Amino acid sequence: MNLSRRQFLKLTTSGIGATSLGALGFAPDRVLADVRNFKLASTTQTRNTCPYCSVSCGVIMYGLGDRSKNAHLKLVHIEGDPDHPVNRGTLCPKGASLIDFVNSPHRLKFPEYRAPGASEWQRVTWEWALDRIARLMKDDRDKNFVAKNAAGVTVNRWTTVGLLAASASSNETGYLTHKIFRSMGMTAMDNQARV
Amino acid sequence: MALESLDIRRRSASQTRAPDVRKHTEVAKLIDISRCIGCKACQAACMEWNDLRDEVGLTNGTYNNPIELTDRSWTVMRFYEEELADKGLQWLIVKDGCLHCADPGCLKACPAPGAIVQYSNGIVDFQQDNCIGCGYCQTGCPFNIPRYGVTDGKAYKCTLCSDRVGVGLEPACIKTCPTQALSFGTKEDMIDIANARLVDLKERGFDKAAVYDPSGVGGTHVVYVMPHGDPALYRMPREASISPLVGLWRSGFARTLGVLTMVSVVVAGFFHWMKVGPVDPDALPPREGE
Amino acid sequence: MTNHWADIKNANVIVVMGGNPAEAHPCGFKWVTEAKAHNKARLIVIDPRFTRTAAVADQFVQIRPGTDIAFLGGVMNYLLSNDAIQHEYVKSYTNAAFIVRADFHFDDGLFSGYDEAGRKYDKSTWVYELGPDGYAKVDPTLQDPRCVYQLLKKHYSRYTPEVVSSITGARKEEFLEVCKTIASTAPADRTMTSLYALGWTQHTVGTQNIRAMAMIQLLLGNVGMAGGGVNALRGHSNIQGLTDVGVLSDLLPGYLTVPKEADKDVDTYLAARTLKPLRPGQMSYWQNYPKFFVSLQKAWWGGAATKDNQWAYEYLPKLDKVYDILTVFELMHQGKVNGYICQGFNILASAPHKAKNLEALSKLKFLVVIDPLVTETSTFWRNAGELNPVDPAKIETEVFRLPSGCFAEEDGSLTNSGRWLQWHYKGAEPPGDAKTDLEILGELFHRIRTLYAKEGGAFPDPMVKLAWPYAVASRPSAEELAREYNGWALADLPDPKDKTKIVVKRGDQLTTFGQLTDDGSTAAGCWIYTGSYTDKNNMARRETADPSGLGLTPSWAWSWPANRRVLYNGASCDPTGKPWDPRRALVKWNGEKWVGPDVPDFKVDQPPASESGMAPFIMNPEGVGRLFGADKLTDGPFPEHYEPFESPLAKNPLHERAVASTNPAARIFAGDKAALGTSEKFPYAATTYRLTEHFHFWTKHARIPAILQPEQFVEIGEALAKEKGIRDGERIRVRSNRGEIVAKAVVTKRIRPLTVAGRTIHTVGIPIHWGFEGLTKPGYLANTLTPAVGDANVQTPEFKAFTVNVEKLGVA
Amino acid sequence: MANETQRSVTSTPVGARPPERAPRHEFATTRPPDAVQRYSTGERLTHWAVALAYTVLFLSGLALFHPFFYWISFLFGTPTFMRILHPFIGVALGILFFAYAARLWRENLFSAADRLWLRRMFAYMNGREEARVEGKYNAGQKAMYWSMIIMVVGLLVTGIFIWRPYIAPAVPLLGRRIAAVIHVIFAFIMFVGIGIHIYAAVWTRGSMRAMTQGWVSRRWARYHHPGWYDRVARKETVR
Repeated sequence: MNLSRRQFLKLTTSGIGATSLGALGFAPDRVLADVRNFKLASTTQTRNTCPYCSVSCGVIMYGLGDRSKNAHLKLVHIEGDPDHPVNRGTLCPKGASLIDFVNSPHRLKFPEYRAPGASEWQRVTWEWALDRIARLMKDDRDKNFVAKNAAGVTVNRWTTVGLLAASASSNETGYLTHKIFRSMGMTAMDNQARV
Repeated sequence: MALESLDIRRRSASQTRAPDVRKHTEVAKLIDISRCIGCKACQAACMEWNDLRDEVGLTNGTYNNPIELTDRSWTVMRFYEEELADKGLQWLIVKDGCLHCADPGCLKACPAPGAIVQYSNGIVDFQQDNCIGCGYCQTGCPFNIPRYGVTDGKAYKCTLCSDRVGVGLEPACIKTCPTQALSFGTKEDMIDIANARLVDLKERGFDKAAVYDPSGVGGTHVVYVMPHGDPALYRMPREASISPLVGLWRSGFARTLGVLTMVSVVVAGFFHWMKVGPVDPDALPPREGE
Repeated sequence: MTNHWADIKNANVIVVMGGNPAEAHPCGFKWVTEAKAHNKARLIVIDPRFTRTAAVADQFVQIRPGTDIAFLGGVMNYLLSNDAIQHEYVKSYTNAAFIVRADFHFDDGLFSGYDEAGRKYDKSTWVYELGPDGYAKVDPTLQDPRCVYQLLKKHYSRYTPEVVSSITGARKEEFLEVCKTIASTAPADRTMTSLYALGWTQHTVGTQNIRAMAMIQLLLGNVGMAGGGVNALRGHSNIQGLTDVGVLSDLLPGYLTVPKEADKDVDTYLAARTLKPLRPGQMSYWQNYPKFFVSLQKAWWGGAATKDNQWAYEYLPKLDKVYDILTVFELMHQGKVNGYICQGFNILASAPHKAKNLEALSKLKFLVVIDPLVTETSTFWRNAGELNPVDPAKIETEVFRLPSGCFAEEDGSLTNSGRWLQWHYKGAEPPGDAKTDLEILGELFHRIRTLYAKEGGAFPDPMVKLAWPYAVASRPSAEELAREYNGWALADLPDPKDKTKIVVKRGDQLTTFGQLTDDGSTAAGCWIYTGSYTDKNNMARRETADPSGLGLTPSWAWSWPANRRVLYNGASCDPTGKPWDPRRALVKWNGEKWVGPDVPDFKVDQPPASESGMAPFIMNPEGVGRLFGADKLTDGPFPEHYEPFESPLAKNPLHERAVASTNPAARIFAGDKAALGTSEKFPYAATTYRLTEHFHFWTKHARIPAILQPEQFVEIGEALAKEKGIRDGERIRVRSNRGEIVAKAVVTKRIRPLTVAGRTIHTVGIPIHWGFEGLTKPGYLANTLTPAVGDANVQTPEFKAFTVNVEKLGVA
Repeated sequence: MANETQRSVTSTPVGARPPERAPRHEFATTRPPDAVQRYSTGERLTHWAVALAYTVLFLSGLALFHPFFYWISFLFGTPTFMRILHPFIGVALGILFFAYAARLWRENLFSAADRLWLRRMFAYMNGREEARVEGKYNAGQKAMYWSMIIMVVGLLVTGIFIWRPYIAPAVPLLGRRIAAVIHVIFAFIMFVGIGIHIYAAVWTRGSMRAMTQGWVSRRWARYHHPGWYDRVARKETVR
């Protein structure tokens, strides 16, 4: 092929032109929009129940990771369980933002102790905290346990240490709580139902 | 005919049509104000799904919070106490947010190609990657919806959860609504449901109940059932349409006229040159006294 | 709930009073919307405020806080004087025909037997006239002046529309409109459901508020019906479950009760609780009490509970009084409580009278807080300026804060207010070093038990011998505990009809509480939960089928008792066993046995009332619903209007007697009485409540709810605001005799001034959700204002009606 | 020496050299010795700064106006940067333009003679002789001057109204809508004006040089602006 110098220049300039036009955005419009990635694509799903009011809506929790050993499962999203006969997938504003409770910056992460008169928490170990609580409880019970009342009737009660049970802990926790503390003879035991 | 189609029908600042030979079913969100309890679950679900967290603000003496739409609050509930002559005290609760107009003013006003798209199913979506933050969508919108990111300067609004709809799920607000004040489906079905609601409302004495689907913007893909009928009570425009000012400036006609003006200046100059040629006193023979 | 959430859709009329489900239970409220949409149901809201529930109501009536009984008494008067009752139901299924003892009377606010010094009643006259056969006398014609029906009519004849309007502030026409709508459900094919929550319970007349509605529902024949019932919405996710497993001072699991000092041995204890039928042919289910009790003792103490040691009866404490929260805080305030364990309960904010709570907690030697979140209780010693003005240096309490996992980080079940036990699964690990509640309990108990085993001490047996059949002693699993409360056979259980057959093999899980025995051959930790965990975990079932279309979904989770979805459903049939309304057929008698989509609340092979004389309220010894409450409550067999302990009125308009102005049987401690304010200094009625955006003191730690409702406010009506020159968003100070809070004002049309006893009364609304911890803007704990006096029967504090004064502070 | 003479009559203190510098005439230049100084270096610099700013504004405005020209935005790096840049350049143009225009207003006041010029303008454009111009600027240039002032003020004000994120949020929507429309209309009028301006400069040979190098030939001066030339020649202050 014989190209005159003039022809050659023409070709190359148009080539350059085409390339730079492409760079300048003259390329054909992209037809597809960039939709945000569907964020639940490979999450782990777990069924649970909303812990707030007593409607007890079913929820599905979506966790990052596939439960493999090295993946630390972190919940990233919670939404209503569409199968649940009461909420049918719906959630109220509190339920719809459950993830912010689970991942709240105010979640407690380690045991703490506040000494008498102190104005700060100090971080302690579970061992230390539980040992000390057990000791305080036993000492108080040993000291204040009422085996018989004034009339001589066996009453076996302990009234000087009290317990408030949660309103959102499971039946199993509630049952175990009751079993444990009633076995100590505790009477000052209540839950949020009273309030 | 899939509802989840994200094929593009319209694209901002684009000259030629996107391929749209396929016909797609249009979707719509129905907001039935008569069933709304103002619980703000939709707001919460919207923030949760879209990973938005607005400022913890202040209260202004109403239940509105956040007080206004923001770049991180794509929907808010507005509360109005109205003493109506025939109905007594009414607490009107309006879910504010994008109406996904069939003829979107934002898209019309947007100068950045592909920053605003309208999918075949009717959803109008902002593509922040393409957004240049000019603010024109705000002037284009008849409902004052788009808001700008404080940090990134990009425009944001309700996407109707296009990412969820794209995989066949309903938007987050729809799913969460406890009282079915929100529903989602084809526009046709939503209009049918809305009309059925009017029958029930009229039976309960809401004689003026009406469906809000403003034709000025070609209808919307968010449709309201208004038990008291008059949109003004709910602080919505009675006649919603793209401002003629915006039309004036962003229409194809105006654009063409602008370009033609420019071209004609160039052409006129060219022809004048050809006809008259340049004036060059230096080319004149020297005059006396020079 | 007698019924359940989805059942609300079956109602024709829904009365929301003492609750605000659109805000506090939005997803349950869905079923109200459904009833309206598909059943043309009418929603009536009666409340001191125009709430978000009222926003979608067909009828709304504003009343003064604490006047519910006046309103409901007026409704009863309307129903009785207009004869708008379900006659056959009332005759057959209520105690309308029962004859009351002749010396029972009511006079100027007091029932017979009042002891003013002790502030309590001798209830011996509040009983039925018994015949020589030991059964209660009845007059089926309802004509006897001593029959319940006539007494009822007489009692409520005083509650005329004018009186109702004058006490409650409701407009007379509005009240009558509501009566008309309620009366429309008297026909057998129409039902009304009542939805209430803490708006009724948190009063000194809380129990009677609920009773008043229960009586209306009995008169209308709506109890036991689909779309009927008296439905406690309940405030917390597992408040039902924790009550079911009995974590209350005076309860044992399954509504068994803790022995009192008078119950000197197990026989005395059981005899007082094994109720004999009051009518011939009647079944009284509590006759099985010994079976439930012995099975519980076997679950708790296993082999250590034997017939010979009275089933370890001595291992249980005996009560000298009920140690409810108000009592415990009073004792704590007196320095008589040394240690306190808060297992996820923000008591500083939840018990009334914050200043007193602060002083009380400061007197503790140690406080243990187990919680997933920061609570004000755990930091009660922290100085937060005006919001918590304390000096940490002066507080000698040792405080332990133990981080627990939350719902998402554990397996287990929760019981909703519809009595469904639903199993949930762990989806993540607790953050940091946090441990699950079961782990914390297991570890703590393991230590205490070891200490007792090693050192001995005061009566170690109940702890040392506590049955502990868990694979990992320091960490019982949720499944193990669920199996335990469900119960298992300790020996082969023969079929009672054919002793050669074995129904349950030794070691197998029980399937129904009907299998429980009182001879120690069964163990079950909570009899009403028997059936929840059989050979499989029934609480985890998730079949959505609803064959009846009534929303029963019988194979979704498991509901107590016996997976029954509607309590008293035997009453949904007429005395011949035919459903009152075939569209609402829950059960029916097919000639041989009871069948139907729900589990019959009746002896399954027992013919209906017309043949056998057995009436459907089998938990009552009389077999019928109680219009006359007999001696079951401390403050009277009929609900009577008493003013709140703090009332804007100096005197109860119904009674002349001063002692009968407020509930004469309600207990109040001297210090708490002294802390009550007068109507002159605190002229405005006040009430506290939740908002939909928040859950108690909990979601203020969650970002989104904090965004949705960020800052503390108080609601006042436009009239009061105008009087005080207060505008929207301005800061105001709200004072009661116990303290003051400062908050922004929401000036609203939704609280109008009421005309009460000829005076204008303003109401002040105080949402509760703020505190000095949280992601929301810091605020005051609302209980800074509330009085420490509780319901006469269950001591629920009167958070819903007290008095305050309001002053303007201006723009912040 | 004519050059030196001419220098001294132009009112350009900017162009004044310190006396100790070497004399200019030894420098080889295309400038004829008898050239007339029309625009000082300062004027020319300002003019071209304004012109550059205008070019940037025009191109970026064009890119925002019509999608066909959106590719221009990539010349600025990214469209977003272009959008951010545009209003800043606009303000810069405003400052430069007014600094420039403030010194010229007297020379652009219309005089009686301008009427004749305007009447004969089209004839002139068609190749007839130009009516005599008395001042430094002819009536067409004066009209351009005043229209540019209106356009720049208009564009600046409306532009500021729609300036995100600084000003626009405080302007009501209607105001922003009106501002946007006016901005566009003015931009086109301005384009037409600038187009005429550029074409006129090209058409009247020597004008470009005047604005690039500052001088015009005597003939040019005498032909186009005889009044001005006379006064320059008479060393009068030119107004």
